[in-house]
Amino acid sequence: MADTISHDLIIIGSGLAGLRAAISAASTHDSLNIAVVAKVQVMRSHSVSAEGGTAAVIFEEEGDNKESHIYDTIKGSDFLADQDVAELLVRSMPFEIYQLEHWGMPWSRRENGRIDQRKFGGYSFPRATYAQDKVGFYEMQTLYDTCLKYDNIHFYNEWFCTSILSDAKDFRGVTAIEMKSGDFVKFKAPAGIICTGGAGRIYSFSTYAYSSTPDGLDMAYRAGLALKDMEFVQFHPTGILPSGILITEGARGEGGYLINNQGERFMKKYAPTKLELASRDVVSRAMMREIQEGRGFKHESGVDCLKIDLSHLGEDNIKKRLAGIREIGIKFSGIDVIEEPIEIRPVCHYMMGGIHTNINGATEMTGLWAAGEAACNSLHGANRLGANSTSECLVWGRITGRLAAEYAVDHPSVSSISQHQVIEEEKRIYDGLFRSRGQVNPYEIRKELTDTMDAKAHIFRNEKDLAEGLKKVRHLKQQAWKHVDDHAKEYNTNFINVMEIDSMLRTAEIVLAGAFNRRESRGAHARTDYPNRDDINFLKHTIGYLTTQEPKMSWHPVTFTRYAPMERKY
Amino acid sequence: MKISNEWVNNRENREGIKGWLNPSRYGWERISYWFQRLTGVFLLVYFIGHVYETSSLLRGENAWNAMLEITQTPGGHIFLILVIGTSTFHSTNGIRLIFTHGGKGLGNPGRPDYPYDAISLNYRQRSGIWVALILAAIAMLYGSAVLFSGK
Amino acid sequence: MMFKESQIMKIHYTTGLAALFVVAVHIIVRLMTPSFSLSLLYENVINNYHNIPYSILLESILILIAIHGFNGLRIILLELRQNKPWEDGITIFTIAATISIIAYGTRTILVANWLG
Amino acid sequence: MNQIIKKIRMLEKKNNQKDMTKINNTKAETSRQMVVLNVYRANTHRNDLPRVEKFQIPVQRWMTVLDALLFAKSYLDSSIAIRYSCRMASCGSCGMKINGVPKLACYTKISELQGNTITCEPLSNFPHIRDLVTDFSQFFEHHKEMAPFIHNNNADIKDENKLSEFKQTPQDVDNYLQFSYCIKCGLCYSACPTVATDTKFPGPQALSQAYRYYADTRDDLSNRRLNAVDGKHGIWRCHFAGSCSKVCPKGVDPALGIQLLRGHIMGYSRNENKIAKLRDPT
Ligand SMILES: Cc1cc2nc3c(=O)[nH]c(=O)nc-3n(C[C@H](O)[C@H](O)[C@H](O)COP(=O)(O)OP(=O)(O)OC[C@H]3O[C@@H](n4cnc5c(N)ncnc54)[C@H](O)[C@@H]3O)c2cc1C
Ligand code: HEM
Ligand code: SF4
Ligand code: F3S
Ligand code: FES
Repeated sequence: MADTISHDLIIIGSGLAGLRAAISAASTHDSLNIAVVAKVQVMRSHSVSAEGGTAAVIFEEEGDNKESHIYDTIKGSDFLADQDVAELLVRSMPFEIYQLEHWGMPWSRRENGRIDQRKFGGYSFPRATYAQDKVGFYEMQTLYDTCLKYDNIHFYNEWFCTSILSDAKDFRGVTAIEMKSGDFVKFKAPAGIICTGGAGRIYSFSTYAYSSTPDGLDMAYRAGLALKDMEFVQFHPTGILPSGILITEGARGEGGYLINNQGERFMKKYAPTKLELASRDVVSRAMMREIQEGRGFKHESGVDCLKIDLSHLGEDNIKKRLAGIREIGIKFSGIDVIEEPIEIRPVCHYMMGGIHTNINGATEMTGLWAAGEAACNSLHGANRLGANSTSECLVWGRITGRLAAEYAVDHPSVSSISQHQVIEEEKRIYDGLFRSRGQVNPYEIRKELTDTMDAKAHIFRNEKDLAEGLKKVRHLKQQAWKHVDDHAKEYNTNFINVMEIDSMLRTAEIVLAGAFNRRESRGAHARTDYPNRDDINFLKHTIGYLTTQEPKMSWHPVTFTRYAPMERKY
Repeated sequence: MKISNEWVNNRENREGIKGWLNPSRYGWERISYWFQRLTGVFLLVYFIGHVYETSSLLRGENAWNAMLEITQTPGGHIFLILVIGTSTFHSTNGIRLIFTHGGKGLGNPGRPDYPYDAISLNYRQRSGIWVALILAAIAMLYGSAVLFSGK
Repeated sequence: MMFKESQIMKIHYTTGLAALFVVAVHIIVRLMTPSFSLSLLYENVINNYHNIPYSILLESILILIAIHGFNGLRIILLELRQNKPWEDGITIFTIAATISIIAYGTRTILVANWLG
Repeated sequence: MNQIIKKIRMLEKKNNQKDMTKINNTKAETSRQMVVLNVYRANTHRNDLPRVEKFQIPVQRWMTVLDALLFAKSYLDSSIAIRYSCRMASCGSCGMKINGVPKLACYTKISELQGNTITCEPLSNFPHIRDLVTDFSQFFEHHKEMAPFIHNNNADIKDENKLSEFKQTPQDVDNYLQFSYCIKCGLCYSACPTVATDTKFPGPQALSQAYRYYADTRDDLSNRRLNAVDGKHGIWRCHFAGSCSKVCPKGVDPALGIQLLRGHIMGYSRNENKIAKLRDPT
């Protein structure tokens, strides 16, 4: 029988959200015994790849104001954001910037010693706080290092969580596999926070780390929790070919041009005032139009693309503010952005949807919270603004960390966990996957799945594609692919991959189902067969629950405070 | 926590002495490190031998001359030339190291540009190592001139 | 602990530099004697020892190099293996070896000085 | 707009003329169709005897060693154990010895390597787990021993209504910024000759982090940081072999950090009062 590890609070995932939550919980109560469990070594989470900036209003004396940040966020979301949530983000953010600064964050500075900010898409004021172009990396490092100050935070490096244990609707813990030894164990805790990040690896061409698979979302989904707004997948305008590695929006924030094969800054046709700095959905759609209308370049890998030109920014500026981009260009594309434009193409970048939570990050399960990209507290609505996501991770990391810590103090010991659930889970993963006898190579299935998503649920969608996509995914689920070739216990990444693929299939299905049901175009979700926004029928969130058959879909209202929906123009 | 820590520790996988003895993969500073160590130990051995050698003075002229015999052979000469060379290298390079170990002559930290060539491994260090090697060679040439002609 | 490692290393560097200096003087003195092989004659050598400043020079070379050299050896041995008996052993060995070689060399200098 | 067209045309021409092997201006590239990938295989827990397995990998110009390994894992032998995540040299997962030298797999293009065989082995100086995967616990422990965080009574903001930052000019930042590039990939630790035998030596990564926080004007632990590394197996066991800086993929230059920190211990470099001031909140 699986060993049990007890903690007061267990945080699953160690990205920005997870680490921020850990610090927040640890400083709420120093007697709390906190576990941070992640399937990678904790400081290697996907958040290290974030490049461009973190949004916050800190220069009110220079004309910025919180009201404007709130409105920009809501407008960016195509009015699907919960407005009280956007307000909470904006009001909490300045604190986070300064707190990180006090913990050692190397923010880029102005000559007078103050923190600097840069322009970002969709904002009416330059408010992306940055540290060169390695913002996420430095934030992760600062938070990780600060965590080391607290003796009551225990890191579990490379422990893969497989399921949530619950008692009726109360959180009890999780089951996990220690990758190093292959042992299956259960974690027992009265409180938990899911911070497992995004799921962008369900697309082939994606900016995400390989570890960004939806197993965290799927865990919640299997535990009976709802996934919300999953059809909203953000495509970032500038990913390099063929790897999909990101060129940050900061590159356009600093003044980069997008050009087509006529050498034209085509964005002036689509967003005359903001040009390249319109919100991402707008820019990505414009780019796909250009490509579809034959004004794209051909990359040597055979894919159509456009280019981003930074050469006019000057060597000094690039080396100082976009050094990482230059490095990526030279290394992965063979192009020095100081000298010539670099080939780029819209690329899967962010999941607006996630585990359904309320404004405080609480899920439908008592004792369980969710924060960061895995959660959908409806901050981003139908489209996230760049630099708002790291902000979200920080703010809700802090909020959920504190709330979960307080809850854990009030509910010290957990009554025993249901053995039945543990045995069921063991059956699911060991009998169902590990010892299963499929013939099809799971990696082929993964490739087919991600290619299907790229083809059928990309920037422009339509009923036919989505229906075909759904059919294809359901077909893939049925295929005899479930098996693990690697029979060793220790560090079995093959087994982990197969569990990830299992979760990817279920998550892809709900993305497609949500997109199929939403017969309108809103934010990142653009239906060619329903090109307009339809506030009468669809100004509401999609909700999906797992059933043994198809996902059960329903709707959830949007919270409004002060801002009435209106047409979006950039 | 203590689920499976014991077994991994039983194989440290340290490179061990091999790591000291194979300086070829990492550039000149690594070779300098290896050479400084080698010459240091060599000189220490020589030094102990030398103190013993001089002590033969006390056992009278014959003992002294017997000792001298050993060094007056071609083999002994080559050994002495090696001592001259190694001590020259060790001292010259040693002076460079005394500076660099205190961070002098390395340059200031800043924002390295891709491709990142470490500034601490700059031309000054490399020329320092070369100077030490060349001085050692000159000293050895001079030494052999004296030794092999002095007879 | 008696010394901080930084203090030991400062001693290491100073003894190294000082040794270089005195060895240089030693060699220059040697070079001033007419011929190399002549300088090694028993009488000449013994005579040198009668020269008090020169004996002091030799003694300081002895002390400096002994300290520097055995501390160097200590460093290497410390890096080789890490456990308490070994490390304590090294400390004792280093001190003992330094003292003995100094004592042994000093004996030569003193006795040679006294030798006719 | 015409200017841009001209520029692009010009560049395209230039590109076409460029020899394919010269596209990467830092290192010569070689192009081939197939390479042989030698992968070190062993499961230390099972006491497996180490063996080397060969895989034939079709290559494309942009392929990295990580791509090649993942190709092998997906289609040739799915039991290869390997650690990876970001594939863009920012997470630090994929350190391994490639042709004998510690490198990041995702940051080493096949075209940069000479010859038709590529050999991948686990990092040395880390306890081995399986195949290319090693155990980083001790390495992280060393990092933690350096107290790698800002120590300052004002580090936690107490009055949320009076928000303000410590003032640091860009020059102040540059003093430590380089050392905070570190992605904890462990390549330096694997290359250092002292780490090869000294199990208590913190290693270049940890020591350079000690300098990173020492040099940060927001930190007030100054002398205590110096004393903390001044032990028998501390900073003095670095002999400036420089291998750490040689292999570091991120330009951290740990050797520089270590020597600078030592300069402060020896008193070569003055430790003037450097604590940054909080800006007056307005
Ligand atoms: C290339 C790129 C650049 C970006 N740039 C910006 C930017 O400039 N500004 C901005 O605001 N946002 C940016 N974003 C978005 C932002 O980085 C992410 O949304 C954010 O980092 C997500 O953080 P997180 O803490 O929610 O999750 P992550 O950092 O993704 O962490 C997820 C964690 O969960 C763990 N985990 C997952 N599954 C399991 C499991 N089954 N068991 C155990 N652990 C598990 C993982 O190991 C990991 O530790 C960018 C995103 C990308 C892809
Ligand atoms: C002539 C007699 C000398 C002997 C027997 C001797 C011996 C040694 C030994 C055994 C080492 C250890 C090697 C190591 O740590 O890697 C060493 C290191 C060193 N020596 Fe010498 N040495 C001598 C002269 C000198 C001189 C004249 C100098 C300088 C002017 C010098 C400077 C150094 C330095 C800087 C080190 C390096 C210490 C380190 O790497 O931490 N030595 N020496
Ligand atoms: S200093 Fe460089 S080589 Fe060492 S761990 Fe950090 S990034 Fe890696
Ligand atoms: S390789 Fe090791 S010896 Fe010093 S300079 Fe780097 S830490
Ligand atoms: S995979 Fe992240 S550094 Fe290579």
